[in-house]
Amino acid sequence: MKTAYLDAFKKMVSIRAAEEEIAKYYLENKVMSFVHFYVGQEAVAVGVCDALSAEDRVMGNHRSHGHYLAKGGDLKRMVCELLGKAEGCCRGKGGSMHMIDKSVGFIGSTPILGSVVPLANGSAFEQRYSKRGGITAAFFGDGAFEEGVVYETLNLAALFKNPLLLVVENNLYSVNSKLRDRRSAEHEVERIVTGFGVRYMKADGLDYDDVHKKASELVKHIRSGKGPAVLECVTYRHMAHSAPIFDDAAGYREEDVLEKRLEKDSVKKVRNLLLSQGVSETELSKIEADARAHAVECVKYAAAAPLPDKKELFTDVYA
Amino acid sequence: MKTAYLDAFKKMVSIRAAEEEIAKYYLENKVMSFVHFYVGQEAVAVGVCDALSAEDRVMGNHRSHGHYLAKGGDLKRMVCELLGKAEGCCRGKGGSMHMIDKSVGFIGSTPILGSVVPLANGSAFEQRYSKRGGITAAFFGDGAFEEGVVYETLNLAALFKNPLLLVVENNLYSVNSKLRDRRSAEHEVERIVTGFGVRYMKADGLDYDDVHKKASELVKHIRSGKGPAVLECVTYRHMAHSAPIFDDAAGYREEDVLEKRLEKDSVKKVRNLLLSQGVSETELSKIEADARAHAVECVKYAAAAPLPDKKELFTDVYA
Amino acid sequence: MAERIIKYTEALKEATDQMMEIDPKVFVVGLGVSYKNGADGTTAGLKAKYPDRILDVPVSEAGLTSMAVGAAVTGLHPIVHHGRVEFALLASDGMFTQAAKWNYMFGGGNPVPIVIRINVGRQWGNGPQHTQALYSLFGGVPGLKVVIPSSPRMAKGLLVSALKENNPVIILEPRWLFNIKEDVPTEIFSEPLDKARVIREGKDITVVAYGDGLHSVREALELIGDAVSVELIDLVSINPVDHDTVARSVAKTGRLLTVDTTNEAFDIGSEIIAHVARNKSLKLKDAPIGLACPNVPVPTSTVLTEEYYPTKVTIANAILSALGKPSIDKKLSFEELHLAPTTTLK
Amino acid sequence: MAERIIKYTEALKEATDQMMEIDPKVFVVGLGVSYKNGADGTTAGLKAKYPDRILDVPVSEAGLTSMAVGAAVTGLHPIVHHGRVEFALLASDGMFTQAAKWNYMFGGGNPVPIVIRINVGRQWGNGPQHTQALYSLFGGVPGLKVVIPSSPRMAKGLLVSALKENNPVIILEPRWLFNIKEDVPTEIFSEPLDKARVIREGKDITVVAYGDGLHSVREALELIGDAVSVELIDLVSINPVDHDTVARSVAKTGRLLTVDTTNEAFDIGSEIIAHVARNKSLKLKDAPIGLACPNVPVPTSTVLTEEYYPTKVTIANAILSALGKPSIDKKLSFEELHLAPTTTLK
Ligand SMILES: Cc1ncc(C[n+]2csc(CCOP(=O)(O)OP(=O)(O)O)c2C)c(N)n1
Ligand SMILES: Cc1ncc(C[n+]2csc(CCOP(=O)(O)OP(=O)(O)O)c2C)c(N)n1
Ligand SMILES: [Mg+2]
Ligand SMILES: [Mg+2]
Repeated sequence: MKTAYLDAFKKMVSIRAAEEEIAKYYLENKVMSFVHFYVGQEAVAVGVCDALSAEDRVMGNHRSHGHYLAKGGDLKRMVCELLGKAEGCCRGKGGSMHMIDKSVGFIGSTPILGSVVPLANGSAFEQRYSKRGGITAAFFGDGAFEEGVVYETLNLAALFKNPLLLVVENNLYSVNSKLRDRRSAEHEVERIVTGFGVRYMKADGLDYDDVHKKASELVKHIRSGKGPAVLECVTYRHMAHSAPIFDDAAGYREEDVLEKRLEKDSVKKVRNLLLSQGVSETELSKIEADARAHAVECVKYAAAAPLPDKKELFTDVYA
Repeated sequence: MKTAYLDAFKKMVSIRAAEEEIAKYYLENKVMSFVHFYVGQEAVAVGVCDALSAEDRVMGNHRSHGHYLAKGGDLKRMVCELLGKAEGCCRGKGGSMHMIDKSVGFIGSTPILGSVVPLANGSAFEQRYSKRGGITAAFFGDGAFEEGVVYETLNLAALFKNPLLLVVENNLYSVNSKLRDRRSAEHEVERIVTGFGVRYMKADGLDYDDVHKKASELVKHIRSGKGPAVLECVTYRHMAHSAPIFDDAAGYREEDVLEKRLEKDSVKKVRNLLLSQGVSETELSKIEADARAHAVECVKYAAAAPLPDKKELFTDVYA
Repeated sequence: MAERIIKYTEALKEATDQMMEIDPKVFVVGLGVSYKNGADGTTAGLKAKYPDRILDVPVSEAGLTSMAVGAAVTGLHPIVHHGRVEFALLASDGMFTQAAKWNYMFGGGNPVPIVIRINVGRQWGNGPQHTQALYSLFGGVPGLKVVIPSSPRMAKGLLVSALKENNPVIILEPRWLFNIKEDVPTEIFSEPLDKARVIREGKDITVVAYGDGLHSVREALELIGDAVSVELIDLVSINPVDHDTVARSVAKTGRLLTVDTTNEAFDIGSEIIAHVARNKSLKLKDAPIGLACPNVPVPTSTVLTEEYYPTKVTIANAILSALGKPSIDKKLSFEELHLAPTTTLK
Repeated sequence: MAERIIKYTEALKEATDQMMEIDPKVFVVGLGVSYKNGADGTTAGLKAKYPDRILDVPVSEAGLTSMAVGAAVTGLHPIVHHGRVEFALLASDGMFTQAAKWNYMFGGGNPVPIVIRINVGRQWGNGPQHTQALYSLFGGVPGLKVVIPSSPRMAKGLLVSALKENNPVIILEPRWLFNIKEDVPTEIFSEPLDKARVIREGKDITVVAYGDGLHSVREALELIGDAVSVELIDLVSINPVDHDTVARSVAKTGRLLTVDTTNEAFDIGSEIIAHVARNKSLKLKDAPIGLACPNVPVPTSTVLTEEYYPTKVTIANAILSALGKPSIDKKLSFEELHLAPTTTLK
């Protein structure tokens, strides 16, 4: 068990370090590409991806650095993509909102809210149709969950019994809009989801263990051919919606104020767990330092990496 | 009470007679306009509209002859519209799928499935925003209920507490596609609807009384400012999806085979009720004969009515 | 070889069937495609033959189209069917923002082999919300290939090509042509997706048309007979547009007429004419001419649609007048104006 | 009167505020419109002033847009805000199939007074799925009025007109112009929705542009100085297109350049050039010229977008070369290429 948590800790810490280094780079340089940081939500990506196998597929949304890395995506290629470099995972054409590393089963992220849900359902359709086994997991937010196509997909996925895991990262906001300004007081996600014949569980998205256990249970359900499932993870986004800064001064946050975020921080939680299990502070610090060093190196690498050739503007419109 | 049923009977019979006469005309003439008959579903339109007041508004879908007439729409103008005549309720521009008679609060029907739901929500929004009182009811089918915009609207209407009554006419089919080919076995409309914080009731759509009572209860709920509601009415469509014929030979029907439809026919049910309440056969026959005569007259009128001027092709693109 | 005359819809069905036989990755999703006479006959009988690959679906255009896009991205080759452009518009995201951009936005190596079949345009009684074409939208989004089959043979050949193509192909099928018949090869054959076809050579004027409008031009040419030597081009593809074929013809004839069956604003004719006009090496004898529908929605009453679409008479007279010939005076019957043709092409 | 210099976004906010003051039927719905700096500042501060009329909404573009259409049909005058064309596409049904056709399909007497504001196009880092314009779609659907404000003054005047109009008006707002400043009258004033404006008279060549491209033309004219006498037309409306104003100008200058900031296939330039070409009474001295973006999606990396949009240099050189003048050799800075201009217009 301990090693499992150690592994999760490593992953979470390296996602955190990567984004912190990227944010630093953004603040110090003129980086011309959107960015939505995942800081705070790491337990969700890692908890879910740890419940998946190599042949399973993952898709994401505009905030997918964490999803990509948790599934094993290459950090250098990610940072290169953010900086518009030729070695970027989309050769610089996509930018931060378009993560992809098919070699590890991360098959794409799309920033049109809700769009990933039916697309992932198509991937799951393929897995069932081709009888290849494996499932597809899609990460998206509480805001995206308000798009009609999500409900169409719940129905379609249940009807076809596609092996689809929908992970709703409920970080309380769509940009700065609160849940209560977007849903009635009587709104109950569980009733809706199960009404479509789709299995539902809710997890503490700040608790790796809870996410991982519930994801594992749902993955088992899906693998057994019983159809799709939704895992709603309530979590906190630490940084601004779309900028390399902390935005507490903006004043929209209620529950998730800075001290609460720090207190309930998912990385800290796993760290404390490991300490309580007897892992030494030295070992943990070493993991942190390694992650940091790797992040620093990747950012440095990407900063120095070559730009794509201008002619690539014209390539790949068609396959 | 007796008079209430008599009135409902009159309305249901006149809708039935109108469509039967129109169907006859279609079969005998080359009528170049789509048509979707409502025959069989009359208890829903009349039961719901009887629960509304004059200032309430109604909208419909592609199958809205019954909705239009139940709200008091003019039959002559309706038949003229089907036949593309200048006196049609859309001056011939809309055809059968575009019913409107604003003088009685029937403010439009639209054949893009699901589209009427957010549009009616806009009308309800206006009623609340302008503090004018009144509610808006929208009729649509079980097929349209699969469009994503319906779920977006459930959420929006609940959030804004708009005075909206959504009437789902579940006639078991979308064209000839069965419910079980479109939804998982575990699908439960009630859970979904209430999950959005929207009140839900289910009625026997072949029973005027049941529809009317439940509609009245929901209308009361809505008028009291408690937000939107859904009334699902399970009913039978007697004729083909979109043709002036009976299509039992097509073989797709299961539960709603001809003899079952005749046995459970909603018009017959009210008739029998009235007979049991002591209304005489003579009186009922008189109502039927009057309705038939009116229908025959309206179809005749429309058949002879003038066509629009060709120049009208170019008018009314803009208001 | 003996002639084998089949309808436009049968040609589509045959292409689907034959390609499904050889390619297990192909499947069909769409409302009612599993019916005995599914999708206007274009999937008739296929459910029985391929029970797990002909899939009726809930009325969820966005969800089902993007599901198919996701399946294409992961290796299948879906055919999606939409009965009207207006229904397909609900799936705009999947078509225009996802499928069209997928390979590009992920830097290549991410093909989207999908075929989206959409019925468009003219049919009696459809009215304002069931008859749009929106060609300029389909033509203007890079990353899509968009064709309009003008005959049964083209319908089969283009659908086969679309199913061999590694990119998203949208096939816009004019309902007006569904009952047109033609001798169509029984075996699998392809028609190129991005080439216009000179289907009749001539020297006086180039006429560019597509789909249902092309059929009306064919009829117009019968009316005209030998009075004018017309070079007729079937545009075939509107994304990309094969401007070279048009330019070569116009270089020869010096005159250009485009025939559209959609509203005149931002129609295909404008795109063609603008390219010819910008081409410094082309010198026209006269200003090019565009025929199109008026810039109003399509009404329902037949008396109002009578003068909506260019007819064989208006087309013939546009050609005759361009060459200074006297015009034809012919009144079309109700059937000619409003009922889809059942011609057998030669 | 003293000058009052405000930004494009402030001009939009001011029009909204002033019209909301006098017309209780006006309300605003859109994602984040209630924020302190809502909708890029175009609704900043309005929530506090009109708490029940500035409405943040769930992420449900189709549902909220059609809700607004329904409210318009029943007598209100909504302003809907969409942050990107791609988000607005999810509301295609409400815009193109419902609002655009409502009055027509019900035979008149059914106006749809709604304003739909959509941010379009160019901005660094947006990438392939956040930067389309789809002008030909908006221009090609009868029943809509569609304008593209090219400056703060036009932004205010057109939004005021849109809110006095009894028809659906779509305002396509190029993000690229958001920080442009201009002297804008403080009082309520209208700019006509369907008229192109000759914003500079000239005799050698007519340049037709709109929105962000118009701004680049202004910059190009500064580069050119007096070398060429350019007549510059701000197209303003793409639905309908004011072809008469263009024709009058071209009749005078005999030369035409169109500048588009969207993919070249089915662009606005094609529609303009085709009308000029079809116009028998116009004789051009040279073939018309069209500048536009290449027919590929918009990539993210700045090195790839560098040559995507026509710049002041490419535009200046197109004009100079049309008149046989030597071209300018100027390299643009990173800022000029990628950062939205903050110019104050005179
Ligand atoms: C269809 C669509 N509408 C609007 C947007 C603009 N937008 C980008 S991110 C965002 C908030 C999304 O919230 P959520 O789905 O909860 O994800 P989070 O950002 O909280 O991770 C919005 C509104 C978009 N990208 N797509
Ligand atoms: C968006 C859209 N997709 C498809 C259609 C084609 N269509 C017309 S009626 C119909 C069946 C609708 O079923 P339902 O909503 O249950 O109404 P019913 O016909 O049973 O009354 C379909 C699929 C349409 N009109 N709109
Ligand atoms: Mg969120
Ligand atoms: Mg039904």
